[in-house]
Amino acid sequence: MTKTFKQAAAAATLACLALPALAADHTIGALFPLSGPNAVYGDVFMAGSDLAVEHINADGMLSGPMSIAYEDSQGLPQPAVVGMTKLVNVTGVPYTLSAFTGVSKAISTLGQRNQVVAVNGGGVGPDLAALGEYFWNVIPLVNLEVRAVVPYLTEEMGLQKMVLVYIDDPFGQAIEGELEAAFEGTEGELVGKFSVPVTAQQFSGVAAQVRSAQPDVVYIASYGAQQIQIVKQLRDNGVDAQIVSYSGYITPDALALPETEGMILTGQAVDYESDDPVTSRFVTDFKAKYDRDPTAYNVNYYNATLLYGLLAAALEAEGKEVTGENLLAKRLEMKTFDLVGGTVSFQDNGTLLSPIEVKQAKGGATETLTTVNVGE
Amino acid sequence: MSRTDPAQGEPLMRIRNLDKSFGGVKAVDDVTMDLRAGIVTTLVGPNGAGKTTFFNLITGNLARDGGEVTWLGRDIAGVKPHRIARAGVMRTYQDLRLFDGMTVWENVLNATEYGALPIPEGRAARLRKRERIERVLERTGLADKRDTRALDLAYAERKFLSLARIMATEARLWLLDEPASGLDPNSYERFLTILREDVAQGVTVCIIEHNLDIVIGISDRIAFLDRGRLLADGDPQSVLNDPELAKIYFGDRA
Amino acid sequence: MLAIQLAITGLQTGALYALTAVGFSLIFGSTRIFHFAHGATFVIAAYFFYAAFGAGWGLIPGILASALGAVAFGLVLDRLVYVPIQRHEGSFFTVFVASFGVGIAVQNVIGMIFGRGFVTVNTSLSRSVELVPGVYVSPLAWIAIACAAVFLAALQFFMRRTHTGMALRALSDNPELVRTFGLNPRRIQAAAFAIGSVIVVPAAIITSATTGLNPAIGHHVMLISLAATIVGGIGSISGTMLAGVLLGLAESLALLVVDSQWTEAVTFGILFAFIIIRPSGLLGRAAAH
Amino acid sequence: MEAYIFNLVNLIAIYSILAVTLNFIMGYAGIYSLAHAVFFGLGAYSSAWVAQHVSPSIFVSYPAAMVAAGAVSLLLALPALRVRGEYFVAASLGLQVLSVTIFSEWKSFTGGIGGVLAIPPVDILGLEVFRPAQFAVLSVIVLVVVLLVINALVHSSFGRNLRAIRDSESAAASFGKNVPMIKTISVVISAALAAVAGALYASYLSFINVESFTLDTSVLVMAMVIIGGTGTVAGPIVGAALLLLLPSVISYFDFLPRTEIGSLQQIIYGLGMTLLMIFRPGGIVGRRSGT
Repeated sequence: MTKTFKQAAAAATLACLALPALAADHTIGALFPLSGPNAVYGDVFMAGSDLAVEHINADGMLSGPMSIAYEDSQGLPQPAVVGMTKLVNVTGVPYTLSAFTGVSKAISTLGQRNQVVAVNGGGVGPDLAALGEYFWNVIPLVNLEVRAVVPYLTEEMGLQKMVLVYIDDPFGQAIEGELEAAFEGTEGELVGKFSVPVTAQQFSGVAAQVRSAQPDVVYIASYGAQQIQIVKQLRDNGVDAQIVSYSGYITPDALALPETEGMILTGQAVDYESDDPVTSRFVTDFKAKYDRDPTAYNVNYYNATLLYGLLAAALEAEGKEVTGENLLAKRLEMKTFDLVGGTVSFQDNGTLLSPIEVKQAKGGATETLTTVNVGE
Repeated sequence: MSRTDPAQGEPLMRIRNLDKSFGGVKAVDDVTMDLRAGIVTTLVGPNGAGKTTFFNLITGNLARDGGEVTWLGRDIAGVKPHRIARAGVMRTYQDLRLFDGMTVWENVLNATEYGALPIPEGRAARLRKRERIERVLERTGLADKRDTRALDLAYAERKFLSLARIMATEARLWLLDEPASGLDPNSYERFLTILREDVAQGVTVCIIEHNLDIVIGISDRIAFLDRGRLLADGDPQSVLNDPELAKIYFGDRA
Repeated sequence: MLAIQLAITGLQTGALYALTAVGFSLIFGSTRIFHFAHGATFVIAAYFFYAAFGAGWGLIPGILASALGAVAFGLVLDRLVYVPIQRHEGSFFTVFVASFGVGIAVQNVIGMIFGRGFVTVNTSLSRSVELVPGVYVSPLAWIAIACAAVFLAALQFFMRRTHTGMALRALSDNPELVRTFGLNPRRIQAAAFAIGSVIVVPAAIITSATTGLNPAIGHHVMLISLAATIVGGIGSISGTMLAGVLLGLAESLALLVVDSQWTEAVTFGILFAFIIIRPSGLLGRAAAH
Repeated sequence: MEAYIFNLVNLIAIYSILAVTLNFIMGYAGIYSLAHAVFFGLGAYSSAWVAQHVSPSIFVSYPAAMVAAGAVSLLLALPALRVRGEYFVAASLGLQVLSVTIFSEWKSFTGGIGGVLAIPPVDILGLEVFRPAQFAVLSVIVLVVVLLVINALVHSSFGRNLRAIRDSESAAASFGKNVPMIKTISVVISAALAAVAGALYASYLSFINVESFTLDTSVLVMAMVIIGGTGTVAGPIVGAALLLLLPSVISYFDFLPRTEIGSLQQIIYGLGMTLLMIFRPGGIVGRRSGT
């Protein structure tokens, strides 16, 4: 290697490494699944957060332009920790958006240790409420969904015997625990529980087991591509019981599946008809930008991003530095926020409460059957 | 070096009724013979006579079907090859099996290293070993090639390296599988010299060889194998002059 | 009833495993090339069918596209990767690493083109019908089992009754012998790749309609093929078939005892045990050393 | 910025230890293992468990990790003694897949896919090391120690015995070498030192889960060894640095869509492996093939 080449190479390396320093004035991080079997969620989440950034910048809410540094978590803890390390150490963000239960749990230690706020708008595992003061949730956790749907199934629909098919990860395990608890003291019972590994895609054997348990209703707790395969293969292999799932099932891919027809689903209730300015602006602009109706995930990540805008603007107004520590202090001080869906307040554990809708899939969309207030 | 007992001519290794078949074909069939101290025994016989199998059996590389082999009075049935080697029986291979990725020096040095884990040895012991290897390399004409990888040696050099490895050890019985095949006249003169010197030092040799000059030049005793059976075992003249054996041996050439 | 259902499910899975594994077994047994990219062949065959069928070409053109893709990939790999490596060095590990590299590249290229998620070919054939009360079998299961039987019988016939087949069997033992028959070993090797690649097509297509595809599926396919080849005995085509079916059955029937996350462990536990206890496999002739 | 470089230094040091220890059995003993991530994982889980339940001291948790991995490595030694070549690769694959299942299911020890959270930082005589810069000093020192150990072994009679076995097992036995014993010891040493990498990894990231210890990791480490150069001293480190720098370099090409970076990196390293095997099977550092 010649000397010039070495120098050139060194210079090039330095130039590469120096790039992050040129980032925009207000950069927050995001750990979304951008590739892998859960990539479809990444698109949904980004639709919400990108729109919020557009609005914040258009309004000149902050002293400088805002942007989001996206890292690909693949929806898995390990790549997420690597991405979080980069966001914390290199990009130097004070605030990150997180998604998925396993991801959120994995990065929470780093967030807490480095005083970086992590906000979840997608993962619904109940233990997300207990990840420390730097971990916030702008989504009602799945315990609310389970508590809303079980009485509806047993009482309104008369479906007593349930079988659970769940992914073998923190989220799936959490659902298992919640269902066990929800059935206690009711007429219904959980007659079978079958866990499936994260990477599985072959469910004919599980379907046979489900069938032989003769359930009235089957609860599917998984994500992305896998849950679609489970539903399809259950139906393919002769399971004709009612199928139920949670908010994570409500994605365009899953709703497009013919086998989804008639499924019972739950999710947070968002009043899109509300005439408060934040909600109506969001709904109008979202439809204009993406040419479809927003979903709860779009709302949550819009809200999570907007929350940063509100907090940072308030800090700048006081001349304070925008750090994770100050953002946390400000949130505790402000308490209520005008977000999409109305004025909301955080519980002490950093989690939002919201009413839950029980819906049914019909013709590629969902129809609300009832709305339940599960609040404490 | 004590290579005194047993005395010259006493059996070091006794082989009794040794048997081995491969899928019904008898490769070694009821062979009984002794390998006697200080004596060069040559195994001759046509290809496929079972000579190499015989070596594999007495070094523990193959399990025998029947018979008995004792080394220094001890039965070596089921003893692992490396144990038999450490007890003083070492061999070369017809296809050499050098440690190709290692240098000449490392090949020879490593032949003397038995222990699994490195044992620290004293400076004096190290020096003695070094001298010993130097001497072996000089005698085999490999001194200039000490840092050459075995893979990069010429054919004759590879054959001598195979021999050098065994020379550096303190083995009492050398089993040499066609050590001189393909050597030019100069080389096998060198080979014969080495062998004579070491035999004079008390080494016992059993050798598989086709080259009659070498067989005559060095053997104290000749064992004739054919289709696994030991047809003759005696002094070179009587075996070589037996017309029946000559017919078997040279049959294909006649 | 559950056991019967699981056995039938296992049979279907096993038939697909056998079809996939036999291609690898044929290539490895005859050429001794550790063709780890066999999984990539499967992925290519499956996605070619998915793309062609999805574009409305219909079933037969879809199958042809799939077969063409698989064979072309096998031949190109043989010509551009394996032959050059064999020319300077034959170490199995060099070949294995090269092949592995190709597998990784193919997986990601397919992912960039078709996306990394699951895709499924929709057909009513995957919908099960109740055979006897409590036992459901989908038409595709019958198709899978029939395909396996027909293809494997045809392969056996080919290996035993045709010149090329016999040459393939001879190739692993003695390439010189093949030459003395007046055949070109390189040609025979190419034939092995063509046949070994095309035989994954039925399994790839059926999989695309049952469990669905993703670009990473090749990995699993390859591991199963390797397991079936070794459990069956390297060099034995019928051993591989048998092992493929048995592994499918074992995986499925294991659900009677353990949760589904242990099924993969069952397969590889069997593989591990075979290597330790009986490396020559069920019907293998060659010893491992 | 500095933190970023230190972060890379840490990752390179940790993966270098893995590559160097794999090279020890691959390059010198001819044991082509695709189960190296198992020992990486065992080291990580054991040290994490010890750090959480016994003591986070480096003098307690790291040796514990080494002992655990060394003991389990006997499972890998078993096929290594019985079979060679393709069979051994298949056996190690089997072990790798089995281990991943166990890592996923033995939740009380590994936390399953959810992993082990909040692993305390490593403690060296009362000093808690977790900031990237401090940790870089530790990880580089550990790497150097591992290198010295391996280097001393390779140049001792043990190393020659390993190479002798690689070149001809039967000839090695004919010269008195206890082949099974030597192979077993080499596997145990390799696994125990790989466990040190696992222990570093666990205390550095403070989070571990099964995804870090899958077949993909084993393949990545193997690729590092091969691309760098099997059987060379510098090769594995060069390979580790190269493969870890690759994603960071690619991620600075802004014109590439974010979602394709991972794929592109994989394609580059996949094709890199293939091309290297065709044109330079000895690796970047290795010498050209002898024949």
